[in-house]
Amino acid sequence: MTHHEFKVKWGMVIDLDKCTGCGACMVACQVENNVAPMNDASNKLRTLTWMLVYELSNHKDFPEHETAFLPRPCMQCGAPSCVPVCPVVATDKNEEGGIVSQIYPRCIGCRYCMAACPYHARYFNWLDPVFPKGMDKTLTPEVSPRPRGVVEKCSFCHTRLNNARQRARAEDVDPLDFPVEWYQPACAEACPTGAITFGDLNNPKHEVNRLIKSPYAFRLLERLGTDPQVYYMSRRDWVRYQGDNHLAHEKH
Amino acid sequence: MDQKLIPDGLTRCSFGRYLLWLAFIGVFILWGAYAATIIFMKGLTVTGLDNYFGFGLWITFDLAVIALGAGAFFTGFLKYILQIDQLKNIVNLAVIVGFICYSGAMLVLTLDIGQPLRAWFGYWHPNVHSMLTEVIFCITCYCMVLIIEFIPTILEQKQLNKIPFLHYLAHNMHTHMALFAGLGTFLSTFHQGSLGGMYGVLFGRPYAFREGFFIWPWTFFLFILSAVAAGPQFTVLVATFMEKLTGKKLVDFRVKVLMGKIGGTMLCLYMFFKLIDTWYWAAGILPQMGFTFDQMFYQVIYGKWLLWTELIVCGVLPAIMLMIPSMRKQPFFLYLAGILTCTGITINRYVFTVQTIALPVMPFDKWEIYIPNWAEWAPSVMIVAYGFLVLSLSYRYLPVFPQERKLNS
Amino acid sequence: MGLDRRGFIHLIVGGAVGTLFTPIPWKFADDLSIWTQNWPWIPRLKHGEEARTATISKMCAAGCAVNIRTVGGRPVAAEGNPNNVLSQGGLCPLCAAGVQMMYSPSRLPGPMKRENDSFKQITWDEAAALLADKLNATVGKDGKLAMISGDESGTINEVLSGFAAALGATDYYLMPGDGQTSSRVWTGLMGGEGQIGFDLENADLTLFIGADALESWGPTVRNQKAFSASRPGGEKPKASYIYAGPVQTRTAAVSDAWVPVLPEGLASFTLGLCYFLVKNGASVDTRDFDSFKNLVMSHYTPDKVEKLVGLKPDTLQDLSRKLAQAKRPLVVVGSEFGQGGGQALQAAGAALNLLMGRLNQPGGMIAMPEAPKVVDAALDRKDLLAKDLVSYLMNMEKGRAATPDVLMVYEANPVYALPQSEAMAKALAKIPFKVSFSTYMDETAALCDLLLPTPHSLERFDDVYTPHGLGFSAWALAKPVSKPACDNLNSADFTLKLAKAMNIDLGFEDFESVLQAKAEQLGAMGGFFADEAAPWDVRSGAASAEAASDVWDGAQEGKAWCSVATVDQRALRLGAEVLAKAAQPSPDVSYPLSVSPTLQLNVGSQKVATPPQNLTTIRNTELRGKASFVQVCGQTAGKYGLSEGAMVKLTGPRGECAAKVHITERVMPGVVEAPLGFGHSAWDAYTRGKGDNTYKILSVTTEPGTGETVWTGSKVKIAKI
Amino acid sequence: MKEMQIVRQSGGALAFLAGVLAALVIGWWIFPQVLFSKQEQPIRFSHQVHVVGQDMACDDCHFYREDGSFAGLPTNEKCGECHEDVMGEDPAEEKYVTEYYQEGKEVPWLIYQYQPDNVYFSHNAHQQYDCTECHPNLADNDSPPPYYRNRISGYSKDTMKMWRCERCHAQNHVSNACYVCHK
Repeated sequence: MTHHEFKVKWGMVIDLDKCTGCGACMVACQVENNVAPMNDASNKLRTLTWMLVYELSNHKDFPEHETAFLPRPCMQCGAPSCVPVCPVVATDKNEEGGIVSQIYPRCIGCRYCMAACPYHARYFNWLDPVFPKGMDKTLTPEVSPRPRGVVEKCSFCHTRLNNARQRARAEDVDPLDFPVEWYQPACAEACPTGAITFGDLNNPKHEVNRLIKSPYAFRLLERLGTDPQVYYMSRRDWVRYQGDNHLAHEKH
Repeated sequence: MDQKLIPDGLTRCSFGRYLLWLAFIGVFILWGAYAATIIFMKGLTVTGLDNYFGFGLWITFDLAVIALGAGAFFTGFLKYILQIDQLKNIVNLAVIVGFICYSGAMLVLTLDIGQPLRAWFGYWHPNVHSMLTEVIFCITCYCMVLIIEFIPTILEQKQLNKIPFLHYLAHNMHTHMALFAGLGTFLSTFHQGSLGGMYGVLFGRPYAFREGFFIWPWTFFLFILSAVAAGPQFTVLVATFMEKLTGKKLVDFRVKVLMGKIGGTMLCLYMFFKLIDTWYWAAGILPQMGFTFDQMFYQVIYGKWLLWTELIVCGVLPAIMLMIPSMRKQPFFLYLAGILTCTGITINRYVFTVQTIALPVMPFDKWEIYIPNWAEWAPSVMIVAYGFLVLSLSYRYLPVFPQERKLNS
Repeated sequence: MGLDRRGFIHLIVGGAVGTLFTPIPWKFADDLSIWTQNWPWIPRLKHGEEARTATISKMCAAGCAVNIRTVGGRPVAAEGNPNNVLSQGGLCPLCAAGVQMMYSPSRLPGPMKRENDSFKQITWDEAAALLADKLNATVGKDGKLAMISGDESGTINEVLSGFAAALGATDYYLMPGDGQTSSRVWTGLMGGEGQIGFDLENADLTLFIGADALESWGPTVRNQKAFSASRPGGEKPKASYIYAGPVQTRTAAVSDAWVPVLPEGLASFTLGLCYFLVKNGASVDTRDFDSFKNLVMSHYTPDKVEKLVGLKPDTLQDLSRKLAQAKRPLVVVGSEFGQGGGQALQAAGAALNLLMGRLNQPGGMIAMPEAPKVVDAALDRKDLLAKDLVSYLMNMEKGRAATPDVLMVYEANPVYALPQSEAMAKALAKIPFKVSFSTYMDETAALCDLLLPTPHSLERFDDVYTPHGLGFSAWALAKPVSKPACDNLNSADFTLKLAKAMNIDLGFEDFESVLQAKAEQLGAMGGFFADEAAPWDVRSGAASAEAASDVWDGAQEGKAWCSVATVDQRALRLGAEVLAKAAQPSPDVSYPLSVSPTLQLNVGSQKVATPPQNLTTIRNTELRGKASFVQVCGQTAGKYGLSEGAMVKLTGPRGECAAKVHITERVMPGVVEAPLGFGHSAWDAYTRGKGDNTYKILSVTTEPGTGETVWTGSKVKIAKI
Repeated sequence: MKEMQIVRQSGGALAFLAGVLAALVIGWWIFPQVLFSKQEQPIRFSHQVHVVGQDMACDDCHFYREDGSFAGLPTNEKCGECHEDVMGEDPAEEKYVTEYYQEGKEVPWLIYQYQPDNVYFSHNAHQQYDCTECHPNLADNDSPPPYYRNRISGYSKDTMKMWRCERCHAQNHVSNACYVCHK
């Protein structure tokens, strides 16, 4: 398990008490990242969703039942389980900002990274991308279309980061410390309830830096040691409790 | 028809019958080739693999045959390095079985990756931290070693051996075989270990994750031990199967017993560590990750029975059979122990591949079930058929079994 | 020295060895692997200058204010427009795929007319001539021409209804929605004035009764933004939310509490809350307050409410206490799926707000001025909202009303999205000549004789005026972001041209000038642009804003014009006599279960089917393969012997549909949650034939006292198939 | 007998060598020619006429946009500023105006340095370098050089391969992280 530390750590804080599970983030993500639509997307074992909203239940009967929604992008782990296993360095965590890269032309499609990732954040292209006639005109210039046979995942809309750096250069601003509005992933931008806050976890000027210190903040599967850069927040004990696995005697 | 090609002093079935047999094998090969073509054209969407089960039947199959093919390096090691001379009577077969297993596995691997045309990236852009890189390099190198080990047997074919150059080449290769056996042992040990390591390093997967020694998780060593336990026994089983099929005695039973003894010893060693490992996993690693032992199992398909079968029925039991000389010397127990051991190893490779990724790690996730479809079965069957083909050809035209003439006269 | 066999072999071997020392194998391997990144059948990216154009996306009913990102002039993605107060930078899941829907496979290529069972493409001139011909035959004969509009908030209704009026037709209907019910109750039953809205932003306790406000009810994204602003991350919430309804909807999931109430009991529940207030001395200065007081004190006591809706008196009292303790409580009532709720519920909700003294207060229920009108011939907004399409069609179906000769349908899908939809479709099918202005081949277009596709919402001029539920008056402009991808013509422009050709003067040459006139009128009303100050802050006095001088210019930049003006009431009633008859649910033993339809925007709206990009957002407990799911709780499942995934048939008095069962404790016992938006028969391969249409099992009843058509709380029975 | 053998052996060696030689010739001389297809630009665009003749500056057409992105080749919008109608005698100009500009079609220029979609390249991050360090200098060119397209990979012959990017980044101590240049 190799830990990677960077001066800048792009991260998210997702407030689960605000997420209504509407799905706008998933749609915005697909549009931004040129994910081709699928004719039948009801077989969730074959769909491709960089951002996926899980539905959580407190497993109590009516009327004590409660529901929560949990959007799951790539966790951009500080100690990613996927990176060391890739045989061809098609994925790496080697850039300032800590975003785990995934390079499609390098990927040979062995899917070892998918086996390694406990968050199911990685997806395999079972099919070539096919857009309905004319819809390929709406491809954004941000992400190259992926052929079948390679793995892909959420990149925190990395090209937006590159564009922000470019803008910083053009405007003579430090490319490591530009205004946070310059770089927001599509999901965070679209979220109608503002459940997703995005920024540099290490930068005190950014909201996320404050939010991750909240007693209600937690991360998924922390005890595995993956050290994710995505945080969640909930005031509901049961929601936080479901963020990790616990033994019976560890119950709060 | 092909009498000129058959080694002197050996009798083989009629050419017509042989062709019929080959045609029978050919059907399976064609079926697999058809599936492979479809897979190359349309991609892996035609398989039963999915987002949860990136690894499935093929990886299980690869791991199993590679473990079973371990007879090649281990017998070679015993024969050429430790100089156990008796094993010369089975080492040829061990090499051929190894060759089949490894080349077959590599064939399946090219199907299994999403971008076969990029397969060579594994060599050109290797990630030194990845166990899979280690596997890729070692498997390829060892496959080459196996080819080198196989070549002398081929060159000893009656007609080829008449060519002086080839004759001397074969002879010279034989004399240097110890070198290759050593090299093979080193490579094979490493990648058997790396295959285990591939799972042990998955720290996000409680079913597979193991701590370990230096850079290697315990599974690294367990896979080596289990392979050397199963490999020799599988070679014995193959030899016996060929005997049943051909109605001839090919290998002296005493050699088989010796192989059984070796396999049994290794199995004991393996089971000793495996049981400790399982206990430590259940009592140490799992709680640390927030899991209980019970949570590792689900319904029948991923039930505990798999674990108990692997450990007790296919582990402890055959180990006992093989370690008691009187039992080992009875063909029934020797072969039964062999079958059980091989089954156990296969179960082990299966659960490490499939159960590992079927297990939900996020508390709100759920178990998923994997069923391989025809497109995965066909190439796997093709590899088995390919093994039969290579064995059939070798048996008919090459001097594989030094004892055959003597045993059948 | 000849080349013998051996020599030849040497040559080949030499060649093979030599080849290894040439670039051939290596370059080949390399280029082949590069080829795999550029497979010719993979689409290529197109680059160009990036720009953003502000407009309104009208995929959802309320409309999202968006910035459309263009690359080299091509629209590629929709983003929220933070400068527009309507959705404040947020985006609903439907509008998020808005740009992609420009290239939906179901999009109509151009004007078409029916020839037997298929459509033939014709020119716009031919289409206009054909339609003019049919319309001329109806001139002056009321009842011969009917129009249905699926746009509740657009000025286009003025053009279309003005045109209809000029032809002598009065049958102009909107697709049903809570806005209409609310208007009928407020301006009719209760004798109020203006349009009712809710100042969510200033409320500190909001009780949603029925209204799935954070998912699909009202101006959803604005509701979500108000919710979001009251819940600053990591800090103490500034406002609390309670949801009362039969299903733990997405709104309920994020609310502080969910109070389960049967759909047919929502009005009784609301009156049950009124009971506590009245008991504690609350009153409203209306003539019929005393009879209202008598009504709630005698018929809506906690134990009676318990009998009616199955809610514990304690829960009700606790809730009323919370309302009483809040500084700025607000009650928002509505149907769970935004339509078909009765007048009783709306009246009870208004009464509750009035009892709490929340009318025209910051964080309260706001009576806003009526929308101004620019096309003189058009229907007044109040009159427009008063007309009931469902009862019109039911009368037509039963032969109680004449069938018109011509029907024109604008951006609506009445064949699919009306209760007891099969019967409604039959009624519509009886009309001899039907015209659709839809952009897409929806179920209604498929039934029509003439298709006159209007451009996609991002390709045309359009507008939104104060969608129902908004707490302030607002107007925003939609303008074309790109040329239409197909041969389409704005229905308003087409109508104005057609009117001119038929010598009808509606006062305008094109739609853009209608909108410009609208902007001028609004400018005269005062009001301001919300980028100056948020309207809710202006209402609460926390900020002030200067009146907008040039509304048209600002609107073109994507800003919303706003006003916080309120209307004083003169002769308000509580409608006690009517409520006394209306609010009681009547149990029906042959159909034991209540349907609670859910409208989730990711699945689609009343007028738009699921965009291809949205399919991944649908859970596999909502749709799997060809089957959609209904949701019941374990108790209901146990009672009817249903297991997870079992295929069932839901039968209502006027229709049936099939679905699989998903067992979830999100649904109260005795209720079946059924999704809307599935079971399309037209559209495209992404939606066609997926699941079943819940509208089929919604049955219309007439509310006692008010005569309102109601289809919330529709009853069904359930059986395994 | 022995002579025969020598002849045979040398014949063997000769044939072997001949094979090697043939392979080398094919591999190093013929193969590279076959591998690339030669294509001409759709319009014979003369930089000379524009730069020398009309005294235009490079960044009149190849300019940076406000957001720091580089416009690359000019589009009809830019070219049409002058070439709304045919201005000169040159048939190439006439072809452009009539076949492209007036038809509303963009010219499908062949880009010598074409990079695939998976590459993110920011010109403004490389502003300190002269354009000609990577691009051919066409400023004085009257007719554009032919374009060679790799028949297998589809790349231009002049497309810069990744190792060159990496080398330069390494030499200048700039990050070679994957996402710096890939998307």
